Amino acid sequence: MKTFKLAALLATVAVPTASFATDLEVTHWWTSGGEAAAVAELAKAFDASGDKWIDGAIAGGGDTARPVMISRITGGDPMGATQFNHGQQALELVQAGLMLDLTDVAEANKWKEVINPPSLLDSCTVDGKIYCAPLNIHSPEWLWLNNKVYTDLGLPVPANWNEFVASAAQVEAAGKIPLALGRQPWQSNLAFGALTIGVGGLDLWKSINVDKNMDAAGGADMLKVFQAAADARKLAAKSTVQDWNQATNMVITGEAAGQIMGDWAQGEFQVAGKVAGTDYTCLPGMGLNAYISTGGDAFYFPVTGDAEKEAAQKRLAALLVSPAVQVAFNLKKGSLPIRGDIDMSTANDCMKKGLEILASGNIVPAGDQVWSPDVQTQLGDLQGQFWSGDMSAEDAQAAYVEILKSSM
Amino acid sequence: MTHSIQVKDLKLDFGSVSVLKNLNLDVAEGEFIVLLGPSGCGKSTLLNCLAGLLDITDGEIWIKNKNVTWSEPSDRGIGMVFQSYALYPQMTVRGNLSFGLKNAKVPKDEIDRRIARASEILQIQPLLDRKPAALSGGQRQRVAIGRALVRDVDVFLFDEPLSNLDAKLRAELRVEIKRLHSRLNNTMIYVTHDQIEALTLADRIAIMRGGIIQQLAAPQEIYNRPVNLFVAGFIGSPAMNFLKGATVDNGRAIQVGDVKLDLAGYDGGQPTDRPQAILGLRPEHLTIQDHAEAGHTIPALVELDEPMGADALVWLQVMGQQVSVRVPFERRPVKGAQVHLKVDISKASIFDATTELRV
Amino acid sequence: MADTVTPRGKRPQSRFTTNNIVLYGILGVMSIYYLLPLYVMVMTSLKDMVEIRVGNIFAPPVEVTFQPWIKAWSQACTGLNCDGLSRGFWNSVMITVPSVIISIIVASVNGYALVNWKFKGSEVFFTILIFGSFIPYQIMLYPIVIILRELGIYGTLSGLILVHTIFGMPILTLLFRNYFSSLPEELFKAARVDGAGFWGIYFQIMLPMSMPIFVVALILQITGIWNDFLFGVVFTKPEIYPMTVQLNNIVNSVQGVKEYNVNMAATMLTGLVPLIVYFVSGKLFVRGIAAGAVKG
Amino acid sequence: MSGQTRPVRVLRNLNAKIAAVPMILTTLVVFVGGTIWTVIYSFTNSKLLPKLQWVGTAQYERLWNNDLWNAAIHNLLFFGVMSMVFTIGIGFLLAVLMDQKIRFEDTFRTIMLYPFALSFIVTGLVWQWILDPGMGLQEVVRRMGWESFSFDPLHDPDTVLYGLLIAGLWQGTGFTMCLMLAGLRGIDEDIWKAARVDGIPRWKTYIFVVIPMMRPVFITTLVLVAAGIIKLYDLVVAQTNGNPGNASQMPAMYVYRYMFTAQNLGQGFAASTMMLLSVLIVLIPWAYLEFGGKKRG
Repeated sequence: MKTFKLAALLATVAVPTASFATDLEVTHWWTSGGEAAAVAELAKAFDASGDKWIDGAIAGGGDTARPVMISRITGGDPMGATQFNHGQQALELVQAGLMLDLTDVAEANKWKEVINPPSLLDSCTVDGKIYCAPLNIHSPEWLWLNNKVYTDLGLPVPANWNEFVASAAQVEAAGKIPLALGRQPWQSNLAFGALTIGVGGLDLWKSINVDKNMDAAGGADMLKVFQAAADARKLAAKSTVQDWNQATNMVITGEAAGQIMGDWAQGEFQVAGKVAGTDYTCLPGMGLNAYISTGGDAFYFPVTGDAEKEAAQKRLAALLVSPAVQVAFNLKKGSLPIRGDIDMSTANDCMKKGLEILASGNIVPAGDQVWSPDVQTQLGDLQGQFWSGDMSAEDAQAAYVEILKSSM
Repeated sequence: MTHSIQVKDLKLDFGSVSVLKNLNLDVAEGEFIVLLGPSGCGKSTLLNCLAGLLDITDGEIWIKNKNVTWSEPSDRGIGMVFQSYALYPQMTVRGNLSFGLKNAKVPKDEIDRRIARASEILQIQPLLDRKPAALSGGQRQRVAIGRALVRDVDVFLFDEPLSNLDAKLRAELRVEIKRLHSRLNNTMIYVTHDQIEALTLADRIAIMRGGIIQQLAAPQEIYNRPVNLFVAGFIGSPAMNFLKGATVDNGRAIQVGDVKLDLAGYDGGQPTDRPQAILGLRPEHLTIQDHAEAGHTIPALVELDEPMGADALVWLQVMGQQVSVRVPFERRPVKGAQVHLKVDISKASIFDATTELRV
Repeated sequence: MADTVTPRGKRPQSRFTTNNIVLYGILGVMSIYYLLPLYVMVMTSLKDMVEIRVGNIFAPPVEVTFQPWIKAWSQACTGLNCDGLSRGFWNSVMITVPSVIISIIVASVNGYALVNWKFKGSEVFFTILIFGSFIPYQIMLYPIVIILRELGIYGTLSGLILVHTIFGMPILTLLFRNYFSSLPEELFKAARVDGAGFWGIYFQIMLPMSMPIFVVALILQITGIWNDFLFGVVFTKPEIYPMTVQLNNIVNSVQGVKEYNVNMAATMLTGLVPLIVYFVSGKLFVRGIAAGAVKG
Repeated sequence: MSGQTRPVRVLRNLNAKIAAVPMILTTLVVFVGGTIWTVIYSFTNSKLLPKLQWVGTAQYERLWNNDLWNAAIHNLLFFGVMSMVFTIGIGFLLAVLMDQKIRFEDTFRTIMLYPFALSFIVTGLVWQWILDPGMGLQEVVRRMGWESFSFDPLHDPDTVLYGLLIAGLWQGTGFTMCLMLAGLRGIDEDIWKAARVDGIPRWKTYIFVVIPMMRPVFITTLVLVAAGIIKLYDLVVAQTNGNPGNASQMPAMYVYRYMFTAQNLGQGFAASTMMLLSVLIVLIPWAYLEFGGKKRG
């Protein structure tokens, strides 16, 4: 153990060490324009340190990529490093001893002190040991608006969800789709989550999702949220695209007025050359409650049994959390950094809003952190059905409570 | 005489169905045995067992005094000829003839010698480099026989070899097979459902039914003294006439309807009295005459006749039963005539109606 | 075998009978249905994005561009790799060739053994095999991962070949079994009397007679394995990912707007090998099926 | 080998048995073994990794109470029946047309068969696109002047399965046509002569004489088509991804989704087991008819 610690220490202290050159295959599902640009920053930094980043991108989102990753790890042919979302997705792999213990790297680089919010590191911790390197924070509760759509109609750009709904009829009358929505279940679930915080408020959200208060889930306040969602689905009725970034693109091109999507949508606006504040507007917490939840991505490092690889894995883990990489990556990705001690002054308007909220501490854990993938999937299925069908708010709420109860 | 083939207590079951039942067969060297029977009687199955193409359930098979029950087909010293010729379509005639020899690692010059001899015997020399598709049916079957011939074996197995040929070719090849047998003088087992082939070729015929050999005997014996009703009815064309009756007078006579026929001279000893007997009469052993002879004739009514070239088959009504008689064409009686049939009792067969056995 | 595929039925007397108009009318309409997607694919792949956005999908390109094809082949990105489909082409060849050959050999021997060398329980195995053809592949992923891991060939080319052989086995064995049982049994018997053994009969008698069915099997397997995405992505690693994985990456990794022209070009490039196989050997395919594949 | 002693049963035709080893291993280890493994773990609460923590039939109870699963089963049944009827119906009809001594038979056949060379993913994508209301068929017809024309099957829960059907038939009917054509050409010419002598109309001959004679072809086709339907996954994922709502969800998608996305292997395995069970229910009578009744004699 001692020698490993030493090696890790050496690796993190003396960064460009060509003598250590090792190939590491890294799998992830970041393939959209903004995502790919951000990954390139990681690869660049890793290659610059003398090792080699072998890119194993699998397109089609986490649902396509995760089976491949899990199969390869359990099949005994693991990659060097792999992306998972913060939370419980990789928990069992860690428990089965398939993931590399990064505690020494974390201690050497003082992760406990620099990583903010600390809950991110908690998601990586199993039995007091640290198994993943958090990379970024994504908050899903944002409303994205195309300014031009509103100025063309002579309307003020809405400042929150309520104003957005109020102006929707005029937008629709102009032949535009008020709300863009991709038809994958997780996107409906995300929109619903955003409405819960925006319309229902943070306390309601916390009591259901953190305190698991089922009375609140079945209560009248929550019904209002479902009714708001039922109204929202009418606004999105004409949006038939599948992928989130196709929906984002509808907003960018002015085909649609707005979209509820995570902060990663910003990367798409950026790639399209749009300027925050002028071309588009972003409203964290739907403009109603300036809270964000701290989902995001982390990298896990499967056990390979190869000392040389292991050393390289630890070098990569340290690198991902390092300040320079954090800045470069998150600026491209549009996500928030996982440490508060770095200079993000080049960030654009939207990202700055996020950074402010983050600094103010108005944060809640992400769905992936409080619910198992099983529950998340079922909620996604429910919302997918709700948003594209004519299920009543009452029925949907009943099913919602049922799913949450079944997990407890 | 040495045994060429011995089958001892052969049994073969397919699942719960018993196909061959405790079958015994002794074949002398050089003998020509025909297995004859209706389809499904087990004759081809028996041949396949002899060839080793079917695993038997119980019993033993000996060929040339060697127990070959579990030997590979190629190690049994047999050659086989199939109904569909079974020539390998992608090989030339020469390739077909030499395939088995090459498998047996026979030297090249020996192969050439044997092919030359076989093709000379069967007169297929001009065909040696052709593919089977370019041959006529008769030629194909010659090649198929040649394939057995080159193996230089003691036993030939024929599985309905002539069934796919037209009548004329069939007759030609039948003679050729007979000639082949007399020239080579090896043992031949020949399966057919055609009794003409059986009668013309066989030294002995084995008539089979239901997996059992009913009678194994020389053709004339089978023709004249069929062991039971089935054999009697199966052999002979046109088929034997059967008249229901009863043996009376301590077996000295047979009562058919209100006519009593004298049994003196019956080939088979004195039958005891049986209330249920069947009189078997071949059409060629009856003569039509216009007067009655007590104890030797039966009255009959002419119904119709079938001309058959030199002969004609006359169908008559005898006490409510159908009887056919073969007569020279020019001596056939007129339709509707009342005649008398003279019975040659020395060539008749009498069967017990319950056991169906000849008495 | 050729004589089994001549058309039957009455030859229409003249060219313009009502029957004929109806006959060719239906065939013509159906042909449009079958050709429409191909037409759309080709036309779209030759347009630039501007034209796609304004025009309709059935209109031919105003200005023909081969840029989408070039991009699909050698420039499209997945993550950091921007070398298009070209990367996967040779991988697909390397996966397809041995997988096709091995799966066909195994299945043809199976079919032959099932018809001519029945042993106790052989029909039971065959029934289970047919049952296997109904099992959705997704269900078997986990057990297969475990099997490959235990064999130590997870993530290797041999592992993938094994998987293709296993999942190709049911349908191929069915085809070969049906074909071999349509061959005269007496040929097999004659060869046994001639002293040929299991392999001797297979190679010298059966194989030379089985070209039609081998063509069918070849076509089915080339198509199936070349088009496979699931096994390719789950059971191998990036160095040997087949072309379909790149296709999925190109089609599914959206950089802003969907580049339909590149997607269509990529789709056709990926489908080119099986398409060529069909265009070239379609006639043999029907002939092979006619020659016994469908006789029960 | 000596001919006198009965060889040990197992060693008889040893080569044939050795040659069958791959098949035996595949059936026993992969199909039987994998199935049993799946069934066993369907009674556990395995999440991401298989673990033997028994939960009895809880996974099944949850499964049958799940709207998505029930919708998927319903969709599969509907799509399966439609697909089977139309694939075989159209395949047969086309084969009959192709069998009328037509000109350009090769061309027509190639046109009908080529979609079979393309993967379901490609098929799904292309048809998704053609059926897209914004730029596909509907838009083109509208631009030609028929403003009120509406054809948008993929975004209406009531019609989405027909949208899938259009794509599925496009891909599969050519192959079925080939099977049927092969079957038609295997029918004795004398049958046609006999039917004509008897004065039976052609369509009657097809229905009452030819189709019964083609029973083996229909069975083979049915097996192939049914196997494809139950496995249906790629096409739906590419074309509709189960949308709108659950209107085009399929059981195989549910299985995959719960095994990997939801990381609830137990639930996925329970769904797999139900699928396998339904396959068995269909296959066992067929296998019994096919192999149980007849014996070689």
